Amino acid sequence: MVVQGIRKATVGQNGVGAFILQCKRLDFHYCDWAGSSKGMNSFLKNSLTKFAALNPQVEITVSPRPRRHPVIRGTYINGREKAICVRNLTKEQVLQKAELLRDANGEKLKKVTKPVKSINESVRGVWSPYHDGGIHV
Amino acid sequence: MRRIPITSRSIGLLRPYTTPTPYLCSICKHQAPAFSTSSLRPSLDTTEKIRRKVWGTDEPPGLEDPYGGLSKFAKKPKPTSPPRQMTAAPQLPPDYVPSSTWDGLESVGEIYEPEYDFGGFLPAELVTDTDEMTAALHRAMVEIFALKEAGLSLLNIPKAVLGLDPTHDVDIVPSADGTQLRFNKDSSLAEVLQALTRDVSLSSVDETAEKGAPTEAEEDVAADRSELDPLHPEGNSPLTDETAVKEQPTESEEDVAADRSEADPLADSEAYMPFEELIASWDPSWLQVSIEDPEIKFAILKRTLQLTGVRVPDSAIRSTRTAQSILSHLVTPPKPRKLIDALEQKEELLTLPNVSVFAKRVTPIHKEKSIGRWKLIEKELESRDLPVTATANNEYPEVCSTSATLPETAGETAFVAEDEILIVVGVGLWLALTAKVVELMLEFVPEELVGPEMGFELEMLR
Amino acid sequence: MKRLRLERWSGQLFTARSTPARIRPCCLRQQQAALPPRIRFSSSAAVLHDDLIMEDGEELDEESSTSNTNYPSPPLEAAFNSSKLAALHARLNLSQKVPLQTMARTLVDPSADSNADFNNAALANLGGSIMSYHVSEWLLCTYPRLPMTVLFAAAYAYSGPKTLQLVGKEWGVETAAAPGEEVDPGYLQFSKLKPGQALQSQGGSIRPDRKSYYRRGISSRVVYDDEFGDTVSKQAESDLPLPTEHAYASFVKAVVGSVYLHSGSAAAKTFVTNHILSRYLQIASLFQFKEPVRELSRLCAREGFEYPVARILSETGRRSRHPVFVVGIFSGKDKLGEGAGPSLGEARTRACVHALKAWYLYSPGANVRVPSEMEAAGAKEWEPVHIDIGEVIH
Amino acid sequence: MDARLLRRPVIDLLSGRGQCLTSLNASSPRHQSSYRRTKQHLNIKPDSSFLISNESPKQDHIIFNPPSASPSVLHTPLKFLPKEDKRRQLLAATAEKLNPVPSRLPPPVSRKPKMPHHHLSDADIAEIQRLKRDEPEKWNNMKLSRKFNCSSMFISICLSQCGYDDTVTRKAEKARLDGVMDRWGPRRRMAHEDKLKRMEIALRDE
Repeated sequence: MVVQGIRKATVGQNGVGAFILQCKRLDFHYCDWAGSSKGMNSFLKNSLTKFAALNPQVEITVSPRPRRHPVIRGTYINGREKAICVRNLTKEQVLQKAELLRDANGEKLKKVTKPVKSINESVRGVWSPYHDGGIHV
Repeated sequence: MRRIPITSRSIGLLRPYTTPTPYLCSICKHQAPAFSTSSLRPSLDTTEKIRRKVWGTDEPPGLEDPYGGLSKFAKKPKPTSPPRQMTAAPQLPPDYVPSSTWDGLESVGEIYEPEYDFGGFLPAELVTDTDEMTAALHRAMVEIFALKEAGLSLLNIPKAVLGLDPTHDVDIVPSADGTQLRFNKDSSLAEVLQALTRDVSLSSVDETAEKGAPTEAEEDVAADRSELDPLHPEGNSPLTDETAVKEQPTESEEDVAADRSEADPLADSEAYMPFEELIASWDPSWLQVSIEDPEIKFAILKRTLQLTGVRVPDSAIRSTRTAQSILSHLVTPPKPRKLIDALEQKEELLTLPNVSVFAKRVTPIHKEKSIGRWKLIEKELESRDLPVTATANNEYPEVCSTSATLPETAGETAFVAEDEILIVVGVGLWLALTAKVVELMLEFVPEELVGPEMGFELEMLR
Repeated sequence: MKRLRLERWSGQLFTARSTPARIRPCCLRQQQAALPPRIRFSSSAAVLHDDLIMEDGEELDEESSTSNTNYPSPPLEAAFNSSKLAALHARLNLSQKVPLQTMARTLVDPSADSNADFNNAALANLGGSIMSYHVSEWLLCTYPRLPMTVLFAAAYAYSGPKTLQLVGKEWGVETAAAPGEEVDPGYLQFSKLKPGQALQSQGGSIRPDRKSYYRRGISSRVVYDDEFGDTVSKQAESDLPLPTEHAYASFVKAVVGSVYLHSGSAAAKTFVTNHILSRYLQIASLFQFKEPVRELSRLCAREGFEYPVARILSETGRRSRHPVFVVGIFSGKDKLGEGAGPSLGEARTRACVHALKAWYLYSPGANVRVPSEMEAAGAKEWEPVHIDIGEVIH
Repeated sequence: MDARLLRRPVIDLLSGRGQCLTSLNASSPRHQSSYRRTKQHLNIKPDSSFLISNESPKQDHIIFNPPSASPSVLHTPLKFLPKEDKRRQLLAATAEKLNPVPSRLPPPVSRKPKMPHHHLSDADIAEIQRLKRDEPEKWNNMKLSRKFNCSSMFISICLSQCGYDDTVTRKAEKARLDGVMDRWGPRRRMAHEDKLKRMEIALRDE
């Protein structure tokens, strides 16, 4: 056998071909009694239907968490979780937080300095001093 | 700057040491010097002081007040009232006897009297059932349209809800020239009107009051009825029956009883019909009947209020145009107490496939169950004779040799493996240690520290 | 957990399940419309049973109902109560034609439920064939000169179990700790290998030449082995515990199979293109050469090119500690490849590797037509793609 | 477009930013320790092909500025393209203009004169084998190749069938080489291992 093949695995490029939303689950926890859940409860009553219908790819669970502040918890495909406490927020603010969690990718927040990140090979190659025509001394 | 306490001031040394000083708090000591060097002077007001200083004498010339006269801030003398004239007591009539009870006295203020009792025009119990509400609205509409068809004033709506409902078999049909009533075999316009007017007659007279003899108004109504007869001859017989019964000037009790007894046979045929079937028997187009006419709308709403006790909000009245819209305001469900009750009513939310709503808190056990690990945990716990949940079983598991020493009052459970020994440390506190550890411990613990509480188990160990 | 069940559960579901023959309806062709409305609150089976007693007001036989809860995989109707499953369905952007029961079935491995009517073995078989067909036709048309070993490696890189595990995880599918009836159907269910447990032998391969002295050449791999050049185990379906990557692989394959069954071959092809072929791979990094200099000279001899000569293009620091030589391989006056190295020998080797890769990685273009495009209605006439005579043998 | 091409170098020169021209010769007294200095230093003069000259075309045109990098393996050489490929004509047309065939090829790596091929008869081969059989100690591969004017590779192929069992010789040779390697110090050993590793990497082209 002359040439051997090296076994590797392909790397996913989300958005090239298919796009998978990175937020896979949103848990809405509320309390029936506490006043800090007022906006959350109003959100669940009025806006959740539209929000859930617009985002069918996110699993949405609603469950009470008595005597605690209301929380939205997002679970992401990379295995991490993000939780936002929405105490004393209004319905619209809760919706904003839910959209924030939906649009997040689950990574830790970090500063993005370069606008484009790519794993593709450079089209022009890596610069080499031996291919520049050379400097003739 | 720190103040020197008054006791350590030099002036304080002047005081004889022998005089015992009463205890004073520090604030009082500072505020009230124990020894004063200033002589006592008569108190003068500021103006007077300044005036004396300005003039340099104790008797300055001029007026006390330089602007003359009395200041308007000065206290004016109170007008003296003339001395009260003493008048002689009026002469009582000779036959005056003070009353000892309050009978016959004029009453002032709120005193309960049956005649002042306000009887509301709403029924005591609100109608909550949707179907019953629908039926009531239908009845109200039939009655109002019947009055209109007969050309009677809509003010003739009876005040009280009385009698049976003769409108079960009437359909309301919207037509081009207005709304029409279609009477089926068990009903007639006259019957409806008769029921209405009877209600009028009944309600015009107070229920508590005697209504034995027919009043003038009732006779008028009867005359009205007789005018209507030729239009609907088939409604004659119950009408005559009715008047015949009514015109008997018997005792009120009998009248009422007769009224009720008459209601029964009619009610028998229809009251047992469930509201669902009743509503289903009507032409569904009655809900689309237009009630644009404000007079009719008001009358219908009023009558419905009487029948059901449910009030349509004023803000909603303007926008209602059909019976359907009135109904939608009438049958609004009660406000849910818990969020889960509210979510239960939202069909579109529950039918979304990606939404799951839990009524109770989701515990770790539920999570373990949903990924299938709980059965493994349960098996492992049971194989070790451990309780599955905290509240599952409160019995003590088999403890090798020290089970007798377990405190009886403790509500918790102690788990001791076979090679371990239980040591009671205090009340409700124990340690399960292996024998080796205990031996090691005993080596390092001096004998005198092993108290009686602890020595019990330690002795057993040895 | 209290279970709010708005729909009326009739006892027939339970009676149907209590039949001793374990007959459950096959879900493959069932349509969604025929099933009860999806209203879910929770999916714990035990509580479901409690509520059944309370709502129906009838006393279910405790003994019989518990004896019937031993199904190895969740029941079909649980698929409608799982929001996880529905979210997965929507996340993959599947057509509504693919029902949720099929989706639930793709997540049940044969090692979890050995009943072939309820596991994904058949779907995975079908989907695996479709996926490997599309991957291999794309590879063969795009890189027609790939050596067979590299072709196997590329197919493995695109549709091997390791990649499919990554795909499944990137779809947000998690594994259930242990399969069972009470498990949410949105989890991948298979029986896991215990730590330290060795892989069970699969009972030998299907190759006729099992003796060790037979040479397992590349041509025989094409005939006897699977799409990655590995031997196919004799025991087709086994319910033994298996590694996670194989469970994920059969799940992804089963999804492709279900898309093919319910939406047709065009949808399946689009699905494979979007989720499998769109992934990034540098095929140039899959080559491991042994004797590139000799291989290149054999190639030039075969193709009738002039004998390849290594020539120094540039150099620096020949007498220093870190010299760099740039060597080009010339066949006649044409440069075939070049490489830089710290010695002339290494630079020449690199140049030969470069030239060989340039030969093997010839591509007629990224958007070359593949045979399956002819299945579409109104497709243009087929133009034959470039077919190479094969790799260099020396 | 043209104006912009012209503007930048001119402005650079006028604004005194053309220090890149001098920076190659003059040693900078300071390190390029700030972002601005680094950027300024890297602000080099554009390639001459970007500049407008009298010869540059007046219409829309493509500026071809090949990268100063080793060529990619995905750029198939003209010689390797199959006959029916459409790029063949395009490349052939541009190659003439861009890479004119050099009149003088670069020097080859090995300047050794090539051995003649296929000039030995069967009798010669039999003679080689006989010599090795008779006097294996005297006739080693190098001597034989010099005598018959062929490559030592060819000699080794011939001798593989001569019937002489060379396992003992091989073993002894290997033992000698191992002895030499055992005498190596750590630096040489490491250098040798690194060389082997580099060759492995070169075969994988990493």
